[in-house]
Amino acid sequence: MLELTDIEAGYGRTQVLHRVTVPTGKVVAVLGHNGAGKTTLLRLAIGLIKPTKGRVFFEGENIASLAPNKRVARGMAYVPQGQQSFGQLTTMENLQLVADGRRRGKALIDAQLARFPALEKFATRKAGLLSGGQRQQLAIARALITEPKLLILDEPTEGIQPTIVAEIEHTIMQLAGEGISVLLVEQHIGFALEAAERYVVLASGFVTQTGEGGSAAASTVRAAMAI
Amino acid sequence: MDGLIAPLLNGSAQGALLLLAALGLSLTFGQMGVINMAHGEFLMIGAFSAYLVQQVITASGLSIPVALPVAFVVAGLFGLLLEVTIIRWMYRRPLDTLLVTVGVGLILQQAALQIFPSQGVPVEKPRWLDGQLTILGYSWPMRQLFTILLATVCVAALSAWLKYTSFGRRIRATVHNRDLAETTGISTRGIDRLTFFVGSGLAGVAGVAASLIGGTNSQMGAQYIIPAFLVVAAGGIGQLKGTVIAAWAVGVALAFFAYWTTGSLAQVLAFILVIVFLQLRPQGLFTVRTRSLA
Amino acid sequence: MTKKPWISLGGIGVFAVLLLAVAPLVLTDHWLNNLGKYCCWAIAAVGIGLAWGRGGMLVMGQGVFFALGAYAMAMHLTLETAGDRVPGFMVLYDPLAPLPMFWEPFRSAGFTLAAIVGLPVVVAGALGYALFKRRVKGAYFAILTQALAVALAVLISSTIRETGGDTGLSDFKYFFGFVLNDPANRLMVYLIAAALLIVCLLAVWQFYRSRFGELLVATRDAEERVRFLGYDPANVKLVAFVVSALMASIGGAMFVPIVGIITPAEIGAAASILMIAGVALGGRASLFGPALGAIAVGWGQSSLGSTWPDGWPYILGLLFIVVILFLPNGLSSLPARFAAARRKPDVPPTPVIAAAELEEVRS
Amino acid sequence: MTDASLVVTDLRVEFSGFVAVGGVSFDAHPGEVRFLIGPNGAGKTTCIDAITGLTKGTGSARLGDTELLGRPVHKIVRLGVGRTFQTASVFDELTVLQNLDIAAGLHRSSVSLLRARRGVDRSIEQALEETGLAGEPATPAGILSHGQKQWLEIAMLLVQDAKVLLLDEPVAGMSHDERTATGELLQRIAARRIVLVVEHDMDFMRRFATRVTVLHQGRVLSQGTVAEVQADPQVQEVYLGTAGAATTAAMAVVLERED
Amino acid sequence: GARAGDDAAGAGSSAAASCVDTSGDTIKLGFLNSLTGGMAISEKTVSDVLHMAADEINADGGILDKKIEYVQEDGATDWPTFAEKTEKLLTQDCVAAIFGGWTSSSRKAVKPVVEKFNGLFFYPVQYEGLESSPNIYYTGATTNQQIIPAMDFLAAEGVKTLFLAGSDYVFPRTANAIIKLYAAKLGIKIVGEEYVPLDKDDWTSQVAKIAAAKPDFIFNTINGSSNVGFIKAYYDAGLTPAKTPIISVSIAEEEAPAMGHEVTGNYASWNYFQSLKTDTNPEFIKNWKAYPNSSGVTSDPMEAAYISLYLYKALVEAAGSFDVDAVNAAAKAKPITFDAPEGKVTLDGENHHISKPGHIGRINADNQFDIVWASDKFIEPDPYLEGYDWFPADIRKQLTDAAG
Ligand SMILES: Nc1ncnc2c1ncn2[C@@H]1O[C@H](COP(=O)(O)OP(=O)(O)OP(=O)(O)O)[C@@H](O)[C@H]1O
Ligand SMILES: Nc1ncnc2c1ncn2[C@@H]1O[C@H](COP(=O)(O)OP(=O)(O)OP(=O)(O)O)[C@@H](O)[C@H]1O
Ligand SMILES: [Mg+2]
Ligand SMILES: [Mg+2]
Repeated sequence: MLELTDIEAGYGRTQVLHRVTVPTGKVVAVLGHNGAGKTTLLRLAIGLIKPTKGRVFFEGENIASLAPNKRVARGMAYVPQGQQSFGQLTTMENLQLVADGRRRGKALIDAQLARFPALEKFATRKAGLLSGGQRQQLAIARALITEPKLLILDEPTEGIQPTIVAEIEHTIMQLAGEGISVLLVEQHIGFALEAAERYVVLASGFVTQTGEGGSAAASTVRAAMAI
Repeated sequence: MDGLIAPLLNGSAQGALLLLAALGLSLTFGQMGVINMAHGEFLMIGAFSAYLVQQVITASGLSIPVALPVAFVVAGLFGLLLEVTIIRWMYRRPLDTLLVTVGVGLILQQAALQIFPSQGVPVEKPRWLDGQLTILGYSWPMRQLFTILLATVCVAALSAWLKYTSFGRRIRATVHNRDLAETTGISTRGIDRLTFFVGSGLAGVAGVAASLIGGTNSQMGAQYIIPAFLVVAAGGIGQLKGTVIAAWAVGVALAFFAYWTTGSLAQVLAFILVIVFLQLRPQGLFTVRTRSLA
Repeated sequence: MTKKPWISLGGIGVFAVLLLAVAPLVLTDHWLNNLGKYCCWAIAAVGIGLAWGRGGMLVMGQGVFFALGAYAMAMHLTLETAGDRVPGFMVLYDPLAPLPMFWEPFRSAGFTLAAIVGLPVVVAGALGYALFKRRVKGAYFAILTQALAVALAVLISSTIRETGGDTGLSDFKYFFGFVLNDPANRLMVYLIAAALLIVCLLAVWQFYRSRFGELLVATRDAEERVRFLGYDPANVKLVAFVVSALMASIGGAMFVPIVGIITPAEIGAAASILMIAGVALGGRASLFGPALGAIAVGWGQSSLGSTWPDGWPYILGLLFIVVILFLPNGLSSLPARFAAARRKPDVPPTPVIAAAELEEVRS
Repeated sequence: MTDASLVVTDLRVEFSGFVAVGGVSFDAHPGEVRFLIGPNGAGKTTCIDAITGLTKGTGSARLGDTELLGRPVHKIVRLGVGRTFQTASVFDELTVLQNLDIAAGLHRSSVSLLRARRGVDRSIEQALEETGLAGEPATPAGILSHGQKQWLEIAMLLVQDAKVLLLDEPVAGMSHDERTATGELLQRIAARRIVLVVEHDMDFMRRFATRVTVLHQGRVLSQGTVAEVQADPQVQEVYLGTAGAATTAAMAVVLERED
Repeated sequence: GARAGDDAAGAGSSAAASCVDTSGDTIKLGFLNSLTGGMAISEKTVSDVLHMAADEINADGGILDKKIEYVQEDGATDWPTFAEKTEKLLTQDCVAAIFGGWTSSSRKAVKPVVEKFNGLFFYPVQYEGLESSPNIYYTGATTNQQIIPAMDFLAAEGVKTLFLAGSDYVFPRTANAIIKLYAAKLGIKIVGEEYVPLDKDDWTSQVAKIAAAKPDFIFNTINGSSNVGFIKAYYDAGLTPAKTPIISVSIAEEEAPAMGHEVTGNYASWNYFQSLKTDTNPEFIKNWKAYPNSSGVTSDPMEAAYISLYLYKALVEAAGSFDVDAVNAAAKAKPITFDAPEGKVTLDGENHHISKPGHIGRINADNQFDIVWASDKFIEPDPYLEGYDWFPADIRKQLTDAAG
């Protein structure tokens, strides 16, 4: 699906990622401490920053030069870190934004509203006025509406109440089951590994460990990540 | 009584012209956050295109109707050019666009001065705009009515465009958070170009109207830019209805001040008025609530 | 935020020597006089650098404060020249009417000097307080100040008997008792202007390295956040704004004896923007940038303006475009850039400012 | 250093008709790490907003015997009430050190503001140490990672030595060990200060909360020790989750986070 | 340096010794016009016509056998710049004389400088008078050569009520002050007075007032493109030359075209019109039409600029020297006269103005002027209106004192 090979990238003159290769797989978890470079890696995957070196392939095609919106058109979806949504638009407008021009757009929106009741409740409120968690739910809903082939999630459960965390985690499993691939950054190692087919651990921009997912891996990973 | 009606009409006409000038800004400035100081020069471009059209279509009855769309496209294309060459690099620092476009304005002015007769060119008003229409005992100059009509049409068209197509939404999303918009599948570049094209095009239309009211020369743009910005600001950024009301209010205020005081004092008072108003309502007439810091 | 304050202090020293010692020796009277004029703009520019570069307040109406100083000075010199007669330009409109009330106090040199310092402080203080307390910022602030400048220019142009209107005030014979035509005195006037510029530079130098300087930058980047550190951003901005207004006023005051005429054209939109041009060119946030930039623009106007008048607007226009586009931090950022290429990497400036500014423009 | 407590009584916040917080009362004392939990949109952040003067609230919030409500933001801060934000916000342009120095500045005289900074205050060095930012003093805050920013925010509270720390999801996006470190840091701080934490990480709560208040739809749903709160069926219902498809997954998560 | 009261204090006696170089076979002259900014609209052609005159003079031998080598400077519509450039031309380029300026403000900015350095300035535009300087020669009309003839014309037309419309700066204000004085004498009633800033085109509100006042005539001292707005508003308001004609003092062959047909039928008071039948006019027009990037039409300010160079030539040749004092002496010695496109003009050596014929023209369909009135003889320049008893002596005195 998505191949990231020997990636070098950074901001301005700051190099953040060093020869990072992400294993391919249905659900891939990216783990690491603060500042390890996880977000950077995902931003690169969706095209917000360009690699200085390395291969970025999607469905066997080189997409290194594609703009993010083109990548979305090809079936990638991205949920950024930090509850980002369009504050000036209402919750509903946020959803319509992505639904626009899609067949069954309406149905897709309803599906998500059903999944996240809070959004239904505050459909007409400006997203900027929503609570943090509500915004995060909104962000995920936006991503799902695009019916992606690849879902890129940067700490999706951050700031969300446990019941819904469970809901989201459940959803991710479900989607994976339906054959959608997922690139996941998640601090809850347990869940991440449980969901993941493969995982990679980053430390200050270097890959320190990769391996098969599954709860079994937890202990080795913790060891790798222990401060 | 006469001291009320006459200024009211003149004011509405002036307001309409102001509105036309401000309409484009309410897109490029209000929606996109670009402070385009060359907007006045785009207006000038519109006026000159009206003149050029008249060189081809000499029947002035026909030329103006033709000139309107032409001016829209020509000015729009200049705007587009500006966007793709310069503005596109500046979205991350809106205040700087102000300075860059000041430079653009200077260049356009000088170019116009050298290309066209320095004294300016005549834009012949169509005969069907001659004379006045007498409604309820007051004679209303056709030209003023035309300006008002034109403004109304443009506002209607623009608001429809923003309301009934998804563009309005996309523009706002793009401005609010480019990266997020991009990753949401919006072609932010496309949106930018389109918005800027339309915004500048509207300036062109305003130019045609202006060419029928004042002189058509290299300096004409300068006198509209500041008032236009004030109007957009007073209306509340990104608030079309606000812009409309503000423009009308400023126009009428100008007219009344001019009627009761002198032409110069009117300018001053009108400015002061807006400034004081913005003092009282810093966010303009209509405001978007945001959750502070969020 | 100047990394190495003492170096920049040395820089000011060198600058002082150039302006005060070298220039008078090498330049002809004419060019020295012009340099004096540029210095006046530079003084205003230094203030803009403080308010805009560090404070993020794009002050597009510095003409207003430039005017306050300039007209205060001009009124005094006019009266000094006219002696006990009513100034010539007033006679025609109403030969018998006395001097307008507000002119009277400007007979006194002391009052005039006080006004040059006091007026901008009071006006900027009141204006700034009103605007900042109401959280007027970003584009709004820029446009408002610009509008003020335009309004004032129109007002002056239209009050011919009171202010000389669009013709302005000119033809001054004396400067606080010194004969302006005497070359020695002209040199003195120049030296005063140059010295004042140095003083202003020293002032902002201290500002920048002070904690206030950092606080100012913080306020620029995240005004709301500053509140949660227990400061009132309004006050922080107010200080910067008032200081910049004061500098503009001083620049204006010196402009009058040096150039010998002040008119509304020097305070309207165009003039106010030209001041900004210098600052942008030199580097808004740097110490020397604004001053050097202003001098450069002034010089360009004088020399290029005459060798190729038709071309000057193009050059000036391109200047704006190229500098802002490629050197957001002005020419003075060039050395730093080269150095940085080797030094340990840091952030690209643009994305970071973004958020704050965008906020400003939208809200 | 302070024995005054933060007492919130019948706090109400409305937004044009919508009641975000409808009569919430709780108190927090020095020496305890008080948690404020509840579903998304329950009104936790709004409570903090109201206490810190960011949004208008009615009712009362007193620190010792000084009323906080109705004062301008910066005055409240000067009374010793500090907070962090759910979406970390620091001064991107300034270095970590400068960020802290400004935070430390509010007790300085306006004259000393005009003087340059010489050396680094003791308090700042300490804060850097405690928050593990000691390595980064010269880094522009703008390029810190998400979690690093949150630590910087806590550090800023420390140097401005706030009597009350209101922390809105301080460990969001931190790795397990980092959470532990942060939690221990909070416990240390709490010895001498009032610490109020909003969090969704139950594991984190279990390990560091002394007392917990649960909000739901703008009202207090339950109060007490961690055990009590967890046992409360209502809380499980609306927040922790019991019934429904989620259970297994949720439980799995909760369990695995136990260690 | 010198303090007030020292002998140095006597008006700028420290005039630097002129650095004009007359040794070579060329002589440097300075042209000072706004080529950028608002006034470029009007001043560009003046600068062009100056160049043309210089070329002509050079073509037949130059001045005292020295070819003119001109330095063009840009006043940039900024009065301090006019002052700066004047100083530059005099002290850096060492020109023998400077030609140009348009607005009174620009002239007032130049005046102290030329006086200080004892240079020469030739000013080609009609102005409000009440001024004279040993260092300035005025080839445009002063009030008694344009305003007063216009008023006489109105009186002859039997006008009873007059409305004054002008741009808000010194010329219109002063002109109107004088008009009011004279109108009182002529028994013409001033029924209104309106001003609009130079750079504003919208006159609708003011024209509404004019329409309400229903004057017999409108006296228009508006300058620049603001005129276009005025005429269009006038036309819209249903005012017509038949009922409420306008007489302008700043609308000439150059400006009229920009106003299209809407200005047709109104009047203007000038000394020169392109349609004038004189021996030299046809050639002037021919040369101008042939001149590169010419606007094709000639106007009064252009003609005044054109002859200013010839006036200088005549003066220098009379003096036999380029020295300023010599030139001024020659001006006084015997009256200088020569054939200008407007007719045979004579310089008044005392006040440095020239005699001019008064003309009123009416704008026709192709934006040219049909001459409808002419003064019976050339009008002697009288800047301080000494020959007019209705002008209060005390004002005159105060003005001369203030100036002196
Ligand atoms: N805009 C930027 N410019 C320069 N450097 C940056 C920028 N953003 C992040 N960095 C640097 O890149 C490194 C990795 O940041 P990143 O956000 O990818 O970390 P992360 O693994 O996502 O951390 P967290 O778990 O806290 O989100 C950080 O050390 C940070 O300093
Ligand atoms: N300015 C506002 N205008 C209107 N509604 C608002 C505003 N601010 C908050 N709200 C609403 O108030 C409710 C409480 O918001 P709040 O942010 O306090 O929730 P929270 O407890 O912090 O949730 P989370 O855990 O997701 O951060 C939400 O439904 C939100 O939509
Ligand atoms: Mg991250
Ligand atoms: Mg919250």
